[in-house]
Amino acid sequence: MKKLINNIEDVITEQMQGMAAAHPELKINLDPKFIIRADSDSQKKVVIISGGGSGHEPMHGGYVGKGMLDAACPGEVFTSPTPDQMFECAKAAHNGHGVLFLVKNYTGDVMNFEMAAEMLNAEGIKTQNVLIDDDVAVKDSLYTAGRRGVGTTVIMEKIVGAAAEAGYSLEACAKLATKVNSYGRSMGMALTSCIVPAAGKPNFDIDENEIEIGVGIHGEPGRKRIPHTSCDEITSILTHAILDDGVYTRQIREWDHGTGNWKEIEFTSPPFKSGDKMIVLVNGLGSTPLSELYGVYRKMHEICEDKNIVITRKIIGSYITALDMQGVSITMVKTDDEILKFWDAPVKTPALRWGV
Amino acid sequence: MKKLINNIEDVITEQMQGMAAAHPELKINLDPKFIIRADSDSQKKVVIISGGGSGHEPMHGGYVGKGMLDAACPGEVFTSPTPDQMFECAKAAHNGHGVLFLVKNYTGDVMNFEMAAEMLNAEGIKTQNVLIDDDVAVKDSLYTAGRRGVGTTVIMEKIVGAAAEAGYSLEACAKLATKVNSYGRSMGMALTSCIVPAAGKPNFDIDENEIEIGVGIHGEPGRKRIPHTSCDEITSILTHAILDDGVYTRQIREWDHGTGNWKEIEFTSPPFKSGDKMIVLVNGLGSTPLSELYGVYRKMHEICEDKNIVITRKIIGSYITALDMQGVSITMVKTDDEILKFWDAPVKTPALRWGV
Amino acid sequence: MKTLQHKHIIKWFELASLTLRENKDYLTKLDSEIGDADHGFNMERGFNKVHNKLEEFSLNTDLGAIFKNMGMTLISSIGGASGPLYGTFFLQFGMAIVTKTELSLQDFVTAFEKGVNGVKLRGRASVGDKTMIDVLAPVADRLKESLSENNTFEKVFSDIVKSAEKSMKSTVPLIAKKGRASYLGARSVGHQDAGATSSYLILKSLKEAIEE
Amino acid sequence: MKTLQHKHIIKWFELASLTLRENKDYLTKLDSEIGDADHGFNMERGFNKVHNKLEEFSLNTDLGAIFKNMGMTLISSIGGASGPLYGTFFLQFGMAIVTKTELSLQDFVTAFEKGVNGVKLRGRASVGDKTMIDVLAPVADRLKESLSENNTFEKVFSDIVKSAEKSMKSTVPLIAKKGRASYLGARSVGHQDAGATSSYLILKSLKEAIEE
Ligand SMILES: Nc1ncnc2c1ncn2[C@@H]1O[C@H](COP(=O)(O)OP(=O)(O)O)[C@@H](O)[C@H]1O
Ligand SMILES: Nc1ncnc2c1ncn2[C@@H]1O[C@H](COP(=O)(O)OP(=O)(O)O)[C@@H](O)[C@H]1O
Ligand SMILES: [Mg+2]
Ligand SMILES: [Mg+2]
Ligand SMILES: [Mg+2]
Ligand SMILES: [Mg+2]
Repeated sequence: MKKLINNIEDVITEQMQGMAAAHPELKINLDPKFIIRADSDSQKKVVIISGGGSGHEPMHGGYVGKGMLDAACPGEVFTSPTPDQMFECAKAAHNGHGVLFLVKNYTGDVMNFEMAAEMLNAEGIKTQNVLIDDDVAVKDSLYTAGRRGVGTTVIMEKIVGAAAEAGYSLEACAKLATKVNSYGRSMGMALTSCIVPAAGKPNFDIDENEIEIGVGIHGEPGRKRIPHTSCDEITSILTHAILDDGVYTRQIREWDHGTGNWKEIEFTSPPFKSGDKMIVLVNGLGSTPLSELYGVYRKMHEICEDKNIVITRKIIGSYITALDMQGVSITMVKTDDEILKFWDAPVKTPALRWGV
Repeated sequence: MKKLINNIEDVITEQMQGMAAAHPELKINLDPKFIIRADSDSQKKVVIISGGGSGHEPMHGGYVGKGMLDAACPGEVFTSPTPDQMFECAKAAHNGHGVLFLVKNYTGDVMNFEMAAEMLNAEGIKTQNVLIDDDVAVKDSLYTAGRRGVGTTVIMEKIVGAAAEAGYSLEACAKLATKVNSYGRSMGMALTSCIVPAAGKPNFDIDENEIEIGVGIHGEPGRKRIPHTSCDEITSILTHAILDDGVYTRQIREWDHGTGNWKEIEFTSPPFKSGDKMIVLVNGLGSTPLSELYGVYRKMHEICEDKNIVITRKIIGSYITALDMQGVSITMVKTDDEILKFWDAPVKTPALRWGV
Repeated sequence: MKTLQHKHIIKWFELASLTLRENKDYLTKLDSEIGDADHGFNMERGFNKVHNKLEEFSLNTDLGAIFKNMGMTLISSIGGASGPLYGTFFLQFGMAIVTKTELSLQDFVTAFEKGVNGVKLRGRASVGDKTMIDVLAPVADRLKESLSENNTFEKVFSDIVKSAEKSMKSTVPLIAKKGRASYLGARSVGHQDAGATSSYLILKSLKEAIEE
Repeated sequence: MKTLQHKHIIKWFELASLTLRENKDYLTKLDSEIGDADHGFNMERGFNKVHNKLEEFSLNTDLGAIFKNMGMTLISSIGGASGPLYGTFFLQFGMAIVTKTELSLQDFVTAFEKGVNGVKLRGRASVGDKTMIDVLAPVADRLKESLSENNTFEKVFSDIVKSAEKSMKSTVPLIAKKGRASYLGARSVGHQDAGATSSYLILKSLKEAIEE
């Protein structure tokens, strides 16, 4: 393993110190670990917090700032942060208008954020969790932990962050986030695995002439392994998996502020259809050159034109990675006026910046 | 070799088609290849054009847009573009106020851009070339092709692009570019080599426990190979190489519009000194996770504080890569009021965007 | 041995910390095959924190408080799936034995069951889903049975370790339905679940703690 | 053979294209050791374009025009360092023989010298800098000497190929002072220069072109 690091135990701490030195507009707390807007004390708005394992750069610290996240809780590499971390972070950011946790649907993240929400609600800090479960590589939710949260996360953070900035209430933010989730679909593939510093070697072995289709963002093997093929073919597999995905229904848990407990609700994502207007993310998983992402965009754009899917906005780059994995994921989020307005709103974070 | 590509011969063309599909604000010409602002016809300003081998992403196409480049000429991967390409590109962009070519100091780039400048000046299109030669890994200019052009390129493109947008003349733009070059220094290192699609294998072999110090951006071996060491040590080597670099003097060729020929002039970069205010670029060479760049930033910041070097602006990310090379380079450009003003000016390109 | 004493609990936590540290690479390897290759690191991180608290635990006679502190320590240091699950287990275990200074077999069985129920509520896994529940739930059942058998702790713990080992191995042919491994569908077959393995190791430490 | 004729030139360009294609990997490998691993691709790309023009060249009797066209073709298709250099060589060569339809040895020598001077002006390299000039400049000298020796083209070309081969090999122990290899300083020692090698291959094709 070759990495630009010192001691493995200090990696996250030192990288956060680097962030602190580079971004005086952020405040970095090291124990417990969280990253928060330096101007958070003066805010009067719903607080939007995300978090998850480290290694999905620039998530989430890179998305903290005006118009996006108020704070982020980084866990160890690929490991969910802990409830006490989220609790302290939310308490530091909270300014009386409630807390919305944006949670990627992984068993660990879900459970830790649920515990944090329980703790905060018990303290009288109104907290709601919204899940992102957009990865169509996971087919059913009955025999699995449900679809993983991947690329839609970035888009949701931008949109809901802007809505909170615009004065949306906690309920309205949660409703918008839930809508974005039901409108979002992603699919990824990997050419190589990645190396977690603590492990020191790739998570899985893969031949020079094989690729993994349907991977998430943790260097885990995907749905299936196929012979390496052309950019067009790969793009076609990913794009069709997204566009042809049917209705997706699952049970999710939502905090009921009335009863003070979780309630299970059924939740459905309608399939995409001709004429839909999309925000598209063509995402590099870490080591894929930007030029190759443009190669992917070319073919995806062609397929979308064929199917009368309209790409209204797009970002192309490494926005949610799996450390140094080589691969790509495509995310599409259906838009409407509300979503588009908040997507276009100004944002100023280390990793996403426009309009200011 | 595992890449997201179709046929090797079509790689650059198809990736440019992807850019065209993604960025309607750019116009993409395929024969010869160049990328130009779609609104270039309505401009009334000096035209700033850069170009070079492909693979140094997001250079240069990603930097075409308001407040930065008017056009870019991509060559084959790691190979300078050709004079006819630059000639057609400049003619398409030119609007009567002259053309400034920003040229990285590599034998191929220099000769091809010199030929293009000769052709354009012969046609009555006033053209000037400014070199970037900022890589302190190359010690002397007497027994080498001179210092390579690396990270300062990005910073120069931003600053001179803003100056042209503000109405600077060709002479004033060239003077400013020359100043930025004399104020800029870079140094890079690699953990791995990179794979050029046409070659299909790494440019050099390097052991699991070795690193290359003083590499450029072409996957070529560097000044020396040393045992792999800590992030702090590596950062320290790079930072000190930049800060301790002495006066650098070399001969450069400048087009003399009077005589209609090249003239050789001596050109000097003063060393950095305590109190200097810097724009800093901590640059990933392709496959280095952003988090590791923050680890590098942390140590570099510490050294700068010790030496009373003031970091006034910074960008951290992959801004000038060597395809999928793992490694990092540090660039520092000394600032003054003029430079800082144009750095902060609005920019809107696919890869760099603020203030709009 | 008729009751489980303070020193046994301290020994248990100590031995569990050591075993998990020793098996860090093994657990991580299991997790790398069908998960994300961190279970060993996660368990080591959490139980190192527990190990650092052993002195503090020694001075506290309230076993309920110790177990709750142990649970909170795991929750706040592990993260991932195993953090809240093992954390909940020990937290709920502690809630069942507040202020007790020693545990009868009945106490132990009740607390263990409460712990397992906490894990089930939090993670919503059932036996056969290829998780730690595949080890913990049968052990809870076995413990309940043992109450009528009037056996010693030695015999009971020796029994449950055997049961745990069998359950752990029984996860190999299963298709995972919870946790990360579930994403692999049929590709998860043929691999032993990491969390089931760490559960087995923790129970083995319990047995060893009363042997010494 | 007293004059170099149109068909010889066409044959030369044809053989050069084939040889450079065959040696693509070899040239790239040499360039990978102390350069950026593209010289073979660059030469192949340029000479493929030349190859595509052979029919057009066949119909044109003006050798000067053919050489200039050839030079422009290389300039506009190679890029890198070798594009302008080889392009300039053939362009300048053509300038020296405008409207000629066949070349005497004197014509050839003058044109060759003009070509080499163009390369020197453009690249500012001297003999010993470990570049194509190490092959081209001594060949230009050898050609000038041959004028007084009253030799056949066959003998002259056979001589210069021998000289070129020797010069090419003589680049191995040198420290590069121009081009990318110069960045390596002493680490460039022990490797043969890629451009010197392609120059040798082009000259070898010339010799073969008049043999057939
Ligand atoms: N819903 C669940 N209920 C019970 N145990 C689970 C559940 N999900 C996962 N596990 C257990 O957690 C283990 C993985 O733990 P760990 O690797 O530390 O966390 P993560 O999966 O977040 O990386 C699995 O091997 C499995 O035994
Ligand atoms: N200044 C120069 N003068 C003459 N020849 C040069 C000069 N610089 C480089 N060369 C030749 O060019 C060759 C490299 O060509 P090529 O690999 O195609 O271009 P690049 O170096 O741009 O990748 C070198 O091997 C050397 O022979
Ligand atoms: Mg994990
Ligand atoms: Mg090259
Ligand atoms: Mg795991
Ligand atoms: Mg080369």
